Amino acid sequence: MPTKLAITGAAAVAHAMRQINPDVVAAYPITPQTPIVEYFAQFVADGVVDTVMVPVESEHSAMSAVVGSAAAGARTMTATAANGLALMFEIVYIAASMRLPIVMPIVNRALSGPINIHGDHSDAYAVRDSGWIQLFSENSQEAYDMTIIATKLAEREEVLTPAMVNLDGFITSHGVEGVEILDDEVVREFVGQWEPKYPLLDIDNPITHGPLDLFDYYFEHHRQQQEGLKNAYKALPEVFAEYEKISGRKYDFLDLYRMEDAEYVMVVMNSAASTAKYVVDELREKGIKAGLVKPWVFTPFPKKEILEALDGRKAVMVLDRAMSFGKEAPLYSLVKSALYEAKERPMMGTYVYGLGGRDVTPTMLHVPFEDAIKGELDPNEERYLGLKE
Amino acid sequence: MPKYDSWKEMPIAGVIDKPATAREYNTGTWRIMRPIVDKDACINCMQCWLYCPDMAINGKVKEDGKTEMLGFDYNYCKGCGTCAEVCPVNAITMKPETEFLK
Amino acid sequence: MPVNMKQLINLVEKEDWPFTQGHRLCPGCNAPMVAKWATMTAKALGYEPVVGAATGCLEVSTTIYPFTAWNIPYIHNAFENVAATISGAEAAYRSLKNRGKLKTDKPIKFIAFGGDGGTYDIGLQSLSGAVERGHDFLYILYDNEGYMNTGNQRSGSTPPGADATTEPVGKVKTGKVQFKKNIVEIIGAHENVYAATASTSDPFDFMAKVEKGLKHEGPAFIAVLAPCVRFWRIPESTGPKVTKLAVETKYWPLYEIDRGVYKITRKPRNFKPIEEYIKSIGRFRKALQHPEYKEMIEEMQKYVDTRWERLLKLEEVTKGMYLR
Amino acid sequence: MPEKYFEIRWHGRAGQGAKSASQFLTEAAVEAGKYSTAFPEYGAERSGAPMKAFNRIADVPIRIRSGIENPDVVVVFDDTMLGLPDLTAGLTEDKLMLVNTVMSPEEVREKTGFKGKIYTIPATDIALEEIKRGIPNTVMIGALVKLTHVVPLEVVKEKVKKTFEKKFGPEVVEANIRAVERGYQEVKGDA
Repeated sequence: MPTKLAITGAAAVAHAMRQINPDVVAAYPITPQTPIVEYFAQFVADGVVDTVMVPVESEHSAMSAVVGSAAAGARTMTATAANGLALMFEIVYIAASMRLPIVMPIVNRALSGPINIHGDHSDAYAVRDSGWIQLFSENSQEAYDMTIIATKLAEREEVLTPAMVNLDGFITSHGVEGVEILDDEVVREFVGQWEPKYPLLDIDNPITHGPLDLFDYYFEHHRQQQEGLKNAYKALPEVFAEYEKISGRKYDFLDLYRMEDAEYVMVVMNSAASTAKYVVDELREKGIKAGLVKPWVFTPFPKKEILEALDGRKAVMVLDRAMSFGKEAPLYSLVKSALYEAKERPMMGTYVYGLGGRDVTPTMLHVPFEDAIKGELDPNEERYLGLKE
Repeated sequence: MPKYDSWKEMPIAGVIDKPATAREYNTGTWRIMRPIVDKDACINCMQCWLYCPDMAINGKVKEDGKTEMLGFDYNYCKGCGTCAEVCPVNAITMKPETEFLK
Repeated sequence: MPVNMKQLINLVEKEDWPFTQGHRLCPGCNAPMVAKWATMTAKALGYEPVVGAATGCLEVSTTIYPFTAWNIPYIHNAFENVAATISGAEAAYRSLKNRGKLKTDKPIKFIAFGGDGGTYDIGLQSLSGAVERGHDFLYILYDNEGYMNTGNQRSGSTPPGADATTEPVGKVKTGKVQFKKNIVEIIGAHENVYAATASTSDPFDFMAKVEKGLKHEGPAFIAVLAPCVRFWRIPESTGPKVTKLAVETKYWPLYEIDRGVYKITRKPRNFKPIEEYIKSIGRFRKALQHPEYKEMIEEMQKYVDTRWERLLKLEEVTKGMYLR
Repeated sequence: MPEKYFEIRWHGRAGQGAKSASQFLTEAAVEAGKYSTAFPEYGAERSGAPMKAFNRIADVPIRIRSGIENPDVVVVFDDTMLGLPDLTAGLTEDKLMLVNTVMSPEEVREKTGFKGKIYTIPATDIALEEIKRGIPNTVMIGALVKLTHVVPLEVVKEKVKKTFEKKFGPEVVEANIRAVERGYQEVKGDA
């Protein structure tokens, strides 16, 4: 029987890790990811899991060590945030290219500077092209679920691509709420055992990992990586369906909230979507046909699903918790691009919110809807919610 | 060594799924000086075997327990001359490859 | 008993070279000697070596896809992180073994290779972290005193006056002025480690140290002076000859720091002046023409003399005082 | 309108336990079958700096993730903070304030200027008597439960037992249950 625990998002993720029971975890603490590592280290110290924990001296070494470990053939996890992810950056790409199914919770935090420890999505966007699967979670429950889902997905042979599970710093990671934890055996059976294809430690079949790959084959290997992501896209509905069977919770590429007849649609990821749902409810009470689309999956980007969800709506307001300096905001540009093929293109607006943990209130989230209702959206004007203008 | 014509055929991740495939690449073509051993002078001390950076010298331990230098593998010998340099009895000489063009 | 020549030849006859022909390092390069000796020693001792390499000549030239000169498991990740990478693999080994998931019972040993760039400079943190954590691995530094893979740029290992493209000898400068970082003492200071120097002039001294390092339960580190014949501007065949001179001039003393205990493993009877070593290497030719370099050579002579005296005293003082 | 959540804002000094108290309340609320969230406001505070923590409690899933601007209750952990304008921000006159202090509600009103209902409880003193340590958490929760009924007293006591039994043993459990009860009984108001 699943148990409901009132715990933080960090603890929820640590519980998922405990149940996934990785062979190796190599990690370095960074606010606000630290409690994940701390909880897991306590599980190790108490003998609740027999995972080998490598308390490395930096995130760079964390990602390097998990590459070594996963290449060796071990189920391997780490976790990080913001500047830690930035320090890993080079090896984040290498992990994906080496097709190692590492699972890494990212507790989203602003990338400096000036230094800030609070939540935004600049870290996740910074690695959007690194070749990792990127899943997002609105709350602790979803962070827990996505960690388990990511493991199953990443290790599928046709996928073999590492996966990040994003949860908002502090808001999700440090907030306490009720989370339904599945039985250990149920999770263990769900994720099963990973059978690595090219384990380094298979000394009877010595192989070479990470060769020099010049102009004659590098291109082909990257084409294969693209195939891995395409396969992840194909596999996701299946993995979601399997997860629904054990948990009763239904996931998809997109969380569609009150979308059946929605005319004014907000697109937003992670915890702000939760507050936005409240705002949608408020607007619905007033008879306004508001709706919300929350991508659970960012990479592989569900372009087709976005198109289907948004084609023919009156207005689409995309909210990004990061800026892309000198360019349109990341989620906005992708959503806009997806709508190129729309039969009836909606009005569009782009809003940046919540940078560096700036609080996101219902009042703020009403603004894009109001703009849309007044017909005042401008697809070329980036607007800011809660900015001291 | 397979030559891959399509990304679909290749092992993923850039993995080279077989060991020692470099043997199919003959570094002997790089050579401009060729080591020649005078087996009468050679004392089979195997210093050349030990030092050769290209594993291009063959050797064995005979039944009587003595070691024997078995000559060069010109498929791989790059002609660096380290063997000649370390030979304690000067049994190896380096000769220009041009002398062997016939 | 340290490994001997017959053991090595028998091994190759029976099991083949662990590091094989067809690699594309320069003729006369000393790096493949180091790779060959280390992996053969491990094999001859009955271990299964699993190798990691930092980006560098040895890595680039031995694994040009789809060719590999490695007959044993090998992994390359990046330039600065071979120690962390191999520490992950070693952790995986412990975990999989505990959990009964390994397909073999043969004892696996992890060997990481790095050049001086990946060890003294960009990879030092990763190495220090892995050593401090006590992973069971042997790190072998092939020290050719510069970023030779990319064309002779300066590293923390480049000696004073050695011409390097990023700190060249010029009209008003004699090239690099700093002495080599003392990497062996830096790693030796981690205390739970077996650390040593070695030279391509003395393979059996090196292989004895490889054996000690592999048998030491925990991290081990060997810095091998291994010339880049090309950028040292020395004849292709003379790498080991030049490193012999390095040992004989106290430029590169052969010693070990075993958990804090110093031991000089080769004590030459007569020392030669350091100038002789410097003059044997073309890389110093430009600096040698500089009037100011004479003073630098004198300083270096003083330094190597003092260091030698210091080593002798450390050997005496630390005798039997194992720290861990 | 969508269902209204019951919202609590805690004011304390970093290290005093307001964050733990808010988390405990959410744990108890979840135990009682309700939906609840608890989250602190983090800066770079070190021990002693004024800080806030929040609770939302409802019978429906909690959607809003922002800080609480218009609380139903403000809980003050430390009466030396009473002059701070933050305490009454967004707190309308129909709401209530609960303060850990030996002062009377009238005195608190004087210091804060708050016109709504004010309740006081000498939680630190009670904690010192019962738990032998000046940790006001459980006393404050007892008082809060009395005033708001957000969670049944029995569930709180059960949760105290669960939380403290494993780590600290039955004596600590008993002491904390007495602390909850005294908070429940001894809280007093001026209206």
